[in-house]
Amino acid sequence: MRRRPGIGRTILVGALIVLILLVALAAFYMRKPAPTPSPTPAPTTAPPTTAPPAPKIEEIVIGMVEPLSGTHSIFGIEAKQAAELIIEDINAKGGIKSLGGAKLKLVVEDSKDSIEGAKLAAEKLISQYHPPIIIGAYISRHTAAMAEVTEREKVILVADALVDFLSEKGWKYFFRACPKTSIHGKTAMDFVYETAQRKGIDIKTVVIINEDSVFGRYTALGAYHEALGLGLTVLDQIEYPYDIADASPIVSRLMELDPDVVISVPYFSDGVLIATTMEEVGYKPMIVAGAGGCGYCDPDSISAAGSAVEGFTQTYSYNPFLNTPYNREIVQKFQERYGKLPTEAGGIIFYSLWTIKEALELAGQMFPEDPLNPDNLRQAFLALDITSGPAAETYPSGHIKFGPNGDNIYAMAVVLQVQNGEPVLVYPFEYAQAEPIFPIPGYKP
Amino acid sequence: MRALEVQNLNVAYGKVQVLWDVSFHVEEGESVCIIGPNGAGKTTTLHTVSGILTPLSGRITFYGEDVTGLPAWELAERGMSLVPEGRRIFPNLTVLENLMAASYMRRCRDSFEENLEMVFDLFPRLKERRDQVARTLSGGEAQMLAIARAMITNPRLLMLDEPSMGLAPILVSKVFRSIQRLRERGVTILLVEQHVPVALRVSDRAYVLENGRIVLSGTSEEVASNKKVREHYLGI
Amino acid sequence: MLELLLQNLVNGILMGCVYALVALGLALQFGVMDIINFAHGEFVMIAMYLVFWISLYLAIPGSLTSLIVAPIYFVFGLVVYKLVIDRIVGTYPLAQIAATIGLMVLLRNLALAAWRAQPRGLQYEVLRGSVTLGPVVVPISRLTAALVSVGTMLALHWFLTHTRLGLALRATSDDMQAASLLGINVRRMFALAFGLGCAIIGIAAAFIMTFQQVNPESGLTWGLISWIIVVMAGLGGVSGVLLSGLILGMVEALEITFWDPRASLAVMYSLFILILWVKPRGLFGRR
Amino acid sequence: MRASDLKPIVALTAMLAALPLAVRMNNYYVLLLTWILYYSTLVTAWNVIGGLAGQLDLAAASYIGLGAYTMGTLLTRLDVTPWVGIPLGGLVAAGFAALVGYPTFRFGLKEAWYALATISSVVVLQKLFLVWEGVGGPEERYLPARYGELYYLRFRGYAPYYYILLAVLVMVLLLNVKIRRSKTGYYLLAIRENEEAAEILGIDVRKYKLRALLIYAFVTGCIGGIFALISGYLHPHHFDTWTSLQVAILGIVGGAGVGSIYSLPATTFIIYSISELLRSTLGGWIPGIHLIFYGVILTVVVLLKPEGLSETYERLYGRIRAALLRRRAGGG
Repeated sequence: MRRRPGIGRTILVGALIVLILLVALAAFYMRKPAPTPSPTPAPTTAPPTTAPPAPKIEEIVIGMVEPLSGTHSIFGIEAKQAAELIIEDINAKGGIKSLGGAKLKLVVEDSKDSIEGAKLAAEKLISQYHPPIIIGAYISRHTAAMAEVTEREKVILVADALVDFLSEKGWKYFFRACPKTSIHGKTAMDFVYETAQRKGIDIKTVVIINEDSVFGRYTALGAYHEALGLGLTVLDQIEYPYDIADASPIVSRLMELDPDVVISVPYFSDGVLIATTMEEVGYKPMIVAGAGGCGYCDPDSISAAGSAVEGFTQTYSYNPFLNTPYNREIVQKFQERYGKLPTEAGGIIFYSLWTIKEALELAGQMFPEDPLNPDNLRQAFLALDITSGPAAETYPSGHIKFGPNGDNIYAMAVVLQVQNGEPVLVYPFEYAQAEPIFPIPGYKP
Repeated sequence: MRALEVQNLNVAYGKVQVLWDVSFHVEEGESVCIIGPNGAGKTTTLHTVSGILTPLSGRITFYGEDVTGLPAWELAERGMSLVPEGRRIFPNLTVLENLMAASYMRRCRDSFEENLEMVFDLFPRLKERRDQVARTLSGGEAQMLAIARAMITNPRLLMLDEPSMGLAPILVSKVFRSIQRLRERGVTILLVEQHVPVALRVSDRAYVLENGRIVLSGTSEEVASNKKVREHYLGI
Repeated sequence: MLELLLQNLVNGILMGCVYALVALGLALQFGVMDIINFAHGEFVMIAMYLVFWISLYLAIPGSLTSLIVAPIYFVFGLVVYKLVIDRIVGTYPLAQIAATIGLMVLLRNLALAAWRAQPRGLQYEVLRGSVTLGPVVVPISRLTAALVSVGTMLALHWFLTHTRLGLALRATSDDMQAASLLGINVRRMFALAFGLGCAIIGIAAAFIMTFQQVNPESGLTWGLISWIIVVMAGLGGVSGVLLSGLILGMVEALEITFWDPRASLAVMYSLFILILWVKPRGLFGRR
Repeated sequence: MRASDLKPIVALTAMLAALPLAVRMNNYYVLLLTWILYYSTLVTAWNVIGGLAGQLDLAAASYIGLGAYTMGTLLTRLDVTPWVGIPLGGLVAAGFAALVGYPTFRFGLKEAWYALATISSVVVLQKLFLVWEGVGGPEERYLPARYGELYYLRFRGYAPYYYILLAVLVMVLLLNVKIRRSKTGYYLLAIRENEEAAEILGIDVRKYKLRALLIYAFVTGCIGGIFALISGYLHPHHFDTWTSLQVAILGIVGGAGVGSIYSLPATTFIIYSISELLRSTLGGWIPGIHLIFYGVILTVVVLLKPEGLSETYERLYGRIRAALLRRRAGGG
């Protein structure tokens, strides 16, 4: 038969291919027991041996992964700018003093706005620069993808993503200074409730509207549970896609439900769309309280929506108007260099990087023989209790202490309100710059 | 004056040559027909003359001007008008819109009203159906519209490709009666037709095209009396 | 519930008119040149940015910029036609699709590089407020956009049926070769159709910007909506496009009223597949 | 199948199998290579529909997402091993492909409608999975972190995935060669050249196009399952239009269906590397430069070299070979 030799050859070649693959796999696993290059010591640092004289560390690489391209690049780029500024500032102020004034070096990688990219970026940072600490990646699912890498390589991950579940995964080397989403939702609800009580106004009903990402949903859930806890009636929770072309169906629905309070978790442009549509159709509830770090009170939103967002509030993880010496200084520097006010994305980086600095400082004191060992570094993070200094001065509650899950126990969000076209701090009341306006202008009972 | 002069035309589709050294001419005011069997290259000849196809070699002169290789729309602007095989009226336009679209060229805009009257006079049927969408016309009406559309452009040479194709015998004679009337008005006509007896009746001279070559030419009477033509095309 | 339905239906009709105008440019190009421009949505997005900047720098309301943007975009259309479309028209269909997809990727990311992902919206606009008609509140900006859409469509319809140039365009769309035999320069008609299609996008963009914002990703949504309308309308002329737009707007409104606002795009595209399935020549198509 | 078809495959396999060792198993490079291999596999599979059948399919992300969700849901809910879940995912993807392909493959329907229907399907599925809380919803669903167990096919490093993908690539390459030599392959090429003529010759256009589509969708669905294993979770963002576009762009630029099948992995390798290089060097100044690059290269190639780059490679290869031979001749 003609075909016989052909089939024989196919089998032969197939077997050959399988063999090659097996050899390659075997080679991979043979290498496995051999010690993988320890991720901790930076190439510039001396090997962390048991040698009694403390190793001289000159430079510590801080890795950063942010979405620098794609839809979320608007946040990533600001985070990168903020990080460059702070690293400069830390170095100018003497670096890590307990490590003999070691300087910090920032290496930024683009997450390409995708999970593959975030993972790739983390691998690249670790294999090329061996940073002991990585900060990033703003988007929660990118952060989660990255955490898989950092946990494996034992690199501390300081997250600037807000979604709750990141701290519920049992990750060992994970820390987050910023308030998580449910705190944002809760803060928005608390603010409305307490303000109403102060003004002696009775509120009963709430409608929560949120964009449909996991971020929007967790924030909304925080507000939802708080509303139930405060004895309010939640009439409905409406989810919508963040890229809606037209907000009028949502506003129509709100008008029909006619709640006292609207808690809104906008993404970005949807917030402006909702506000302008409300103004157009002449509908205003007692208050529209935004939750979740970006939306109604961003400088861009105010300029795009104009009077439509007057009186709207929004929770933030950072307050650019916080009246402390360091915050004033850094906001001014940021404005001078980049020509705009730092918002959420930059602010989180401000205090997260200073927290990292404090942790390194503490590690130098606690473990002078091997401060950059991941487990030692982790101990230092857990032992932190920051109530003063730049980190505290830029953090809403002025207090950072990590719990066992890596979240800040004293996490807090602040509420800004648009008053006369400017965002001002109205909550917590003890820090407030101005009395909240309630109900908002244009409200008709 | 010579309206059209075609010299040594060679045309190919890809690698297949279909016309070999084709030469013929049409005098102003004359009516000439090209006859021949199916697949002889008659339509190809008209397509090449009207600029839809580009020849491999050869020369096409139109009223003394070399127009070889010009695109169809430029030739139309110079007064060449082809009524293509299968009519090709614009199906989604009304009869009147079909005629108006034909007066797009600047040089026939001013005479549009006049020409419109002329074609409605020639084809009163079209006048009745002026607001009807063209795709609802019958075959004969569509052929009349196609000719009328060509007439709107003030042609200095009117080329007709198989006007009798797909028409019932009564309609064929109707169409040829209108061609005859055009001829009487002094329109220069180049006709390609399989229906040889009627074609010879409405033309002054004739060419016979076989297998891509001109095999015979002369006045219509001469061609009609040729023995081979009588046997093959006239069936006598 | 009835009031909400009524309100949403009115919104749907108004948005439907705007959708139809956005799709009209694509429908014109498709009808005349038999080419699907995948970058259509990106054209809309770039036009919206143009409206934003012109309105910002000249300090005029977005609706007025249509007078400037439409001619600019007409020229833009001619340039794109000369550079890209002219080379691919009438070639292998895959090449046509691929080239316009390349254009789409290019424009979207150029916009991202130039303007970042930040949404931009216009603040100053004369068309504000709303009128109340019984239980229904109609925002003036959307009402104007819908009226302008219908007006533009009527104007285009008049142009296509009552001018020689318009007739020549339609003739080209019906039968390219026959048109060229009547002295119509087909390539010039293509360029004209492409330019006109873009000018219509310019008008649409100006009025969309009175109530919408733009970011580099907005193109995808507008593109998909336009494609659905073109498929639905088939080669049904201006009225087919308008009707298809209205149907789409109302389907969206009904979906939002009775199901989940998050699924509206999914429902719209399912409609698209359904039409391809049962009536591939479109609901109003003739050929 | 002939020996001449197999020789390059063996050579390619050996070369690719050695690559991770060449970069000394550095995690970053292995992961980078894994992504390159992932796209190579997708593009080579795409060749069946995009190259041989000449249909511009933009639904790659739909099939990937469906494959990922099928495998992942079975794994997380019912503890079904990926060994079963991956082929099941391929079947689901093929079923969905038939649903979109059947109406649009009728004879004479415009190619553009198919392209539009497929890219729309990605968005539809993304939105539907966002709403469908049962398996989707906006929250990420993580796969069990049972690393190193063959039952779960989860590994901490990337090399195992690299070799799994390599095995898939080899299979897809063989599949391509096999189809091209078969009756189906000849019919597909005939349809691609001239659908009308093929129809007149009595070829059932819809049947063969559908056959190509089903094969392609099945393979892509399987790759989607592997993708979910690598990324470790499920999310509606797996339905990503950019993935679809990227696959089609690489396929067109690589000259799918025209030249040698090896041009596709080669093109993927080159373009992905260049875009990664562009991003890491210029990405700081111009965000998204690597994406602009994709747009430019596609437009330029389609306008100037509509048959893709495969011929260019062949000429280059010929020239290099000639130069080498000359040198050897000169030296010896």
